[in-house]
Amino acid sequence: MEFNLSEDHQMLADSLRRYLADNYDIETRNAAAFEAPYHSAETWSGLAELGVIGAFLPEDQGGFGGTAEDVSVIFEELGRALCAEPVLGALIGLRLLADAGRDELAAAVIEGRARVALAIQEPGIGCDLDPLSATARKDGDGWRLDGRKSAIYGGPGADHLLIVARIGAGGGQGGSQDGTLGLFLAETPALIDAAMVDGGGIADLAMEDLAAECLSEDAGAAIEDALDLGRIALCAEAVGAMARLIDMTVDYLKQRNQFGRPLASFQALQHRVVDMLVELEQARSITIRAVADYGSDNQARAVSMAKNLIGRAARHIAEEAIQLHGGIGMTWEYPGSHYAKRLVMIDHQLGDKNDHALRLIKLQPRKDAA
Amino acid sequence: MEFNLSEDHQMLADSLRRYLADNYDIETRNAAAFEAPYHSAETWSGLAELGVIGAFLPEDQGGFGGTAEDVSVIFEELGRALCAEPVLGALIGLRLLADAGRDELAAAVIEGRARVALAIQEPGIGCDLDPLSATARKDGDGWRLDGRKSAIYGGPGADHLLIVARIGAGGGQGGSQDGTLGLFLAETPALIDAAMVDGGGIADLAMEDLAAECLSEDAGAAIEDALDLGRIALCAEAVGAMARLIDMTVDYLKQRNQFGRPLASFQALQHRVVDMLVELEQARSITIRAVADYGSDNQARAVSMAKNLIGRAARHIAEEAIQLHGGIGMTWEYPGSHYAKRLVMIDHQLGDKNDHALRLIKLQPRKDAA
Amino acid sequence: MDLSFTKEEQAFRDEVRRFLRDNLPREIAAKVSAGKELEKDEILHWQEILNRKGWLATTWPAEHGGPGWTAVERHIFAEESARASAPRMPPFGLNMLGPVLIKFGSDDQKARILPRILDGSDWWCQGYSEPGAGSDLASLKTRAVRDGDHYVVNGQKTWTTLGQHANKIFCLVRTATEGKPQEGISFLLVDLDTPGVEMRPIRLIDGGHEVNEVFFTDARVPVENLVGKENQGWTIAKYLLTHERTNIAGVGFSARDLERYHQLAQELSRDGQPVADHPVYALRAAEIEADLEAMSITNLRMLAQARDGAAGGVESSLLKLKGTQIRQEIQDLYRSALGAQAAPDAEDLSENELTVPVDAARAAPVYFNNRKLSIFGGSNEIQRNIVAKELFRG
Amino acid sequence: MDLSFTKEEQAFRDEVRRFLRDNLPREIAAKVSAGKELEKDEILHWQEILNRKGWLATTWPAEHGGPGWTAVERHIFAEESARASAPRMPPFGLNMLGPVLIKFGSDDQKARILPRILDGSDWWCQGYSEPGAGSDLASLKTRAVRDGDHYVVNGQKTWTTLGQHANKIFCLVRTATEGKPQEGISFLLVDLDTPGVEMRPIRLIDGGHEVNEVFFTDARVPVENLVGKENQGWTIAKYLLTHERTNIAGVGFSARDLERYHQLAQELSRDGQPVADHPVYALRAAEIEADLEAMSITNLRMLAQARDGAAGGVESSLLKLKGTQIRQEIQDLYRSALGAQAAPDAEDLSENELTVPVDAARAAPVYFNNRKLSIFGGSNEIQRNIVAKELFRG
Repeated sequence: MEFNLSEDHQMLADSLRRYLADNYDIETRNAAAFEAPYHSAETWSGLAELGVIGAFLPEDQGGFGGTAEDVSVIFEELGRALCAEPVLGALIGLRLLADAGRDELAAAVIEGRARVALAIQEPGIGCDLDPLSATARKDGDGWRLDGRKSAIYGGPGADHLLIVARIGAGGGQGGSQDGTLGLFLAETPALIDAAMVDGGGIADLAMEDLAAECLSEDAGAAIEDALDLGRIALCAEAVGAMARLIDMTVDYLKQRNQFGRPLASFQALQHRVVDMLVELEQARSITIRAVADYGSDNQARAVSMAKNLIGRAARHIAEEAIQLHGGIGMTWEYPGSHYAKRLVMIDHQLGDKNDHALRLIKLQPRKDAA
Repeated sequence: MEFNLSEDHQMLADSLRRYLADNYDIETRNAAAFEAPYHSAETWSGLAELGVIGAFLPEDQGGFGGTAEDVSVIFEELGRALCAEPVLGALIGLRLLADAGRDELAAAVIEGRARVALAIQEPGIGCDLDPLSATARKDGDGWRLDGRKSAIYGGPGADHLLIVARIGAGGGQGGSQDGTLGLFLAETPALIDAAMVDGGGIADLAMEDLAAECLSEDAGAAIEDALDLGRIALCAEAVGAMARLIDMTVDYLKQRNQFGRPLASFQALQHRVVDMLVELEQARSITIRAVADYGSDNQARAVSMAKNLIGRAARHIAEEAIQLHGGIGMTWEYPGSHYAKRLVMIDHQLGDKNDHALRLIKLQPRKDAA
Repeated sequence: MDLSFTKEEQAFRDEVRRFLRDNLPREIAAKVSAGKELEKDEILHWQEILNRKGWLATTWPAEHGGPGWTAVERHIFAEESARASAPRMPPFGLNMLGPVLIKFGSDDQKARILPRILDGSDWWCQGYSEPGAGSDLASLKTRAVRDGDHYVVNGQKTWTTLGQHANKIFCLVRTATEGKPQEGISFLLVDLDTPGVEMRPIRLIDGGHEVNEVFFTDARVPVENLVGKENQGWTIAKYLLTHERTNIAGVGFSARDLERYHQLAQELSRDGQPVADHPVYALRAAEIEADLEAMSITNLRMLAQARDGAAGGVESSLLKLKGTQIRQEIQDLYRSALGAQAAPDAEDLSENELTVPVDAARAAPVYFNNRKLSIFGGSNEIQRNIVAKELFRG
Repeated sequence: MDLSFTKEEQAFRDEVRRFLRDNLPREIAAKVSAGKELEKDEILHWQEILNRKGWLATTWPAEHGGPGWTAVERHIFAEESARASAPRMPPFGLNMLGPVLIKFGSDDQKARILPRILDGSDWWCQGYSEPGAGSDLASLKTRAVRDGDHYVVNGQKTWTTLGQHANKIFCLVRTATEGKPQEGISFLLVDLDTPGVEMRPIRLIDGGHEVNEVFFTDARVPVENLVGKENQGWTIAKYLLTHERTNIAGVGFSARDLERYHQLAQELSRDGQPVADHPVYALRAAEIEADLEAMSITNLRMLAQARDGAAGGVESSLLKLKGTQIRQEIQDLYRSALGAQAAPDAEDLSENELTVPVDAARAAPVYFNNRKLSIFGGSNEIQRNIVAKELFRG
């Protein structure tokens, strides 16, 4: 039983933290996060050089890491610095690319020479993939795709798009779907780009006869796996952001006076901060559980527990932080407001707390682990 | 728009409050509430003499009231005094008795000469009556009943039992049931008596070939009506008990010192009491809505809203009151603990907050009332 | 006990509805419904329509150009306006300065200022809060020093809502430093084009510009712009705070928002079923609906108390506390219902690029913007303090 | 990062399980599982079994008869014991007085008292709290005045858990009234059969008798019953409070209770479907399960910190805060699941009159009894104060 980071992970965390502290203050962040292409090419190269992208793949796939712990160590630091770069999209895309044996393209992504994103979600999808309805059909040697994709994280400016579409399906959203989930690769077609409310790029894609290459005709399990790793990344990111936001709140309460005494001396406020701290510790713990169980029989259960708990905790901490800051917490200029926004909006990615509660209910209870 | 009590209702409330203050302190209450027959014959006569039972019926049925407001005025006072007498059972039973035209027996109940209770619930029933499975079949001139009844409020010591059983059903709990709900009357057979955890009498009944007289072969609507009125009674009772418990909590915090200053001066505790007060005002308001809508198209919706909101508010107030009192709130000797128990357990009667939330979801949204 | 409105009140409600149906410009209602900021012209347009009808200054007595409504009529008007997505009229001139002048102002001030509020010649904004003071008015630092027939004002105000549209500001300023901190405060009217007055925008969490900072550097303000007596400002501020405020619970807004939620929940699907049928959402919506129904009765109860002259500051604190919680809960529910579709910033997308109803596209920014409800205008912590003070008195 | 237990620790867990399976009397486990109070004999019976195995005084070093376990082993033992519904051993002699004597006691006290704790000759109870003092130890009033080679004790203690079974009590008493209030406190051992000592039962909210009041009237206590030095009691009390307390989060109990809930939810129906399939219950159970899973990791993290010598008082406050909340939530869920069937007092019914599983029949009293978790042993408000003090330090 060991909860301290290994020396290697500690070094990774330290160097990433240092890099972001030196090169990525909130003004840099906001300048990049809200204007097309919704990220900074410079920061992106910096992260790639640090080995952040490569850490998402194991050595036999050309990376230098690849465990869920590598992912969580990195994302906790990204969260602490409120990094809005398209790392989530790269993580999920890269894993699927590597699984499909596209080593050369994967290497380019790792080195920051190319960016990849995943088009999987469709409007109205939480975390259940059964209702996905975009379709793929053979066309000579290649394939043609039809349907609407949305929530393509890191889509704006991505060089390559991985697209999930159903092969051999009757089509039509709503019921249970036939066929398999195929994974396709395309040079990025014209996307509908937007900033996310909390910064960073997102895109939609309307596909009509879109030509694409098929990487796998039955990628359902690989996709679930990559998404679960993405969920772990989001949880770790939330933990980093929550920790930082609580620190900011404590600092603010200490330094700000009202009615002639520091806000920090008001017991009602103190107790609320303590409850935020309790939620943070719980969030950290459940993320540890999800990291530990990634790749095990308990993966889906642990990941959904984490995503559910963190969805609740992140909203609670974000709302309390704004409230305890008072007016200043409502301003764009104060960094805390952007942390709060990120923490609320993180629940909108890869299935929210309710989606994951329902997934939990459907899963079998865990066999006694001890 | 008028929220003050009418003069008549104010007099009724005052006289009942005075009677209970003079004759029903917490020792008297607890001595009666936890030992068979789980109520006090003397208090019961006193309440009947005051006209409390008669107020549940309109004049044309031999009473002197009969509106939902009569019921709520009385139950709020009963709640304030934590009255554990079997008034709820009498209310529901009496309404059904009167609906069935049993004026003579109804008169005896009003005058306190007889007590009646209703056997309707069965183990595993929330507030949906469809799964009721006790059955009735004709046997010569009379009827025979079979099945298990539970949660007969005020059952212990009741002289007459109204029993609900299904006529013409296939039987078997679980699916949707055929047939109608019949209402039957019997001299009270042997019951399985118990105190309720929070005081007062409750009983179960195992029926095997139980002979009974049929009052109505299709009483479904009348039963729902009587139950909704019972729910309003419980809501009003909760409002009275909450108001009293909050008063007790405020008094305690004012008078008790810790770390050299009154507990009432601790801001964290103050804010929690304010939140209790907010819940009380909300509970009072939703009860007013349910009272006003009793008998209208919106009855079921308003009653379920009230029962749901009050289930949540009552638990919150009860738990906070215990917590804010500290150790003393945990003792049997302190009256507040019994108020807290009643407030928590009230949600277990006539459908709890979850049952009523589901009922609300099934009901059509309300037409614009304005 | 009687929940119903009188026949006259019901007829009044019908009249208000008809008026709104016939006169509220559709484009304006659509923007309000989608949570978009209105242009100044749009607000003034609606103001003019209301003023022409005589329904603008709802709290003013008839002699000053108000409609002479009862508290109940004001409530009905506010509720219907919210439900119809009419713009909320900025309260600074109409509901704050107006009543203050009517009670504390000189005849000259009343004659000079009130008509210009009504006809839109002046747009007033509020200079109460200061950086580092928040809800603690007693600690305010902006100084006004008498110099001949002027005050010389130095200091800074903040959270000045819609100040960018205003040409005038009413301020609390410190005119004495001796004695209790509350006793040295005065209520002063300032032209925003006075030299030495500068307004700067504050961008809020959702990116919108609705509040501002105002800086005063040796700004010279004529003494006739003092309202009431010198050092009487605390009394005026308290009058404003405890003055019966229509619609403080925002029940009308919450009702409209919840209606919009129900509509959205029918239109949106999640994992192949309508969000409306999703048990988690259905349960939460049902409970919020019960809370709101209770709130609307609580609101009427307090309104009846106000009508009967029995309402105090505690009631409006309770209304604000729970009213803002419910409104924020609804907006959380609304945002949540959109799932992944809440993420894109609608400003970057055209209508035909949206995958959600136009009205819903700004759900997340609206949710963030409305975190202000429990902070501005006396935070919910301050409201709890006010209630606790009364509750634990003696 | 590594969540797994070592091979040795896993082997130890297996050994504990085997031991519990083979040695825990079934009737005793059944009573514990149903939330019933145990008789003194039953507790002593289990104590004897544990003592024979050498597993009784889990926190004592081997030289005094403890098993010499690591923090992790103690955790495993506590978790398995809770899961198996083994009685929770009263901590007063074993986990409180024992460690105090080992650290502060004289050799004579150790030799005389420790063995009698192990073999059950003495049952100790605790005299800390006083009426009107609650968690505020500095204000305690029970006086011990030196008179020759005795202290004369006067005052009153309360919330003395299981005092009815005890023959001895350890008390905090005031031995000096000058200086800071904390500085005049001493730690004193008292025979309960000393003339002038009287114990009276306190009945708790659920009707049960587990705590007591103790009255001291001119009770003469030999000076050799003083532990440590006179006026050193505050140091000892703090040692006890911050001393690593195994299982303060009660994760094992919560896990057992949640398992029982899931079983019950399968067996019970509500409106024609199993409670387990009822969306409201299923959702809440799932979220509580996530909370508990997180808590169990939080517990292990703090345990690893303790193992590595880095844990402080804040950690145990956090564990107690959230641990008790989760446990109380589970008991609320359990009680709620019974619907109307939670109402009858099971004491009045025989087993064949019950319509719910025997284990569930006392759900409501158990829920009420466990409101104590967030009050006794330092209320959750006190725990929040402790954490806040650390958090807002400097």
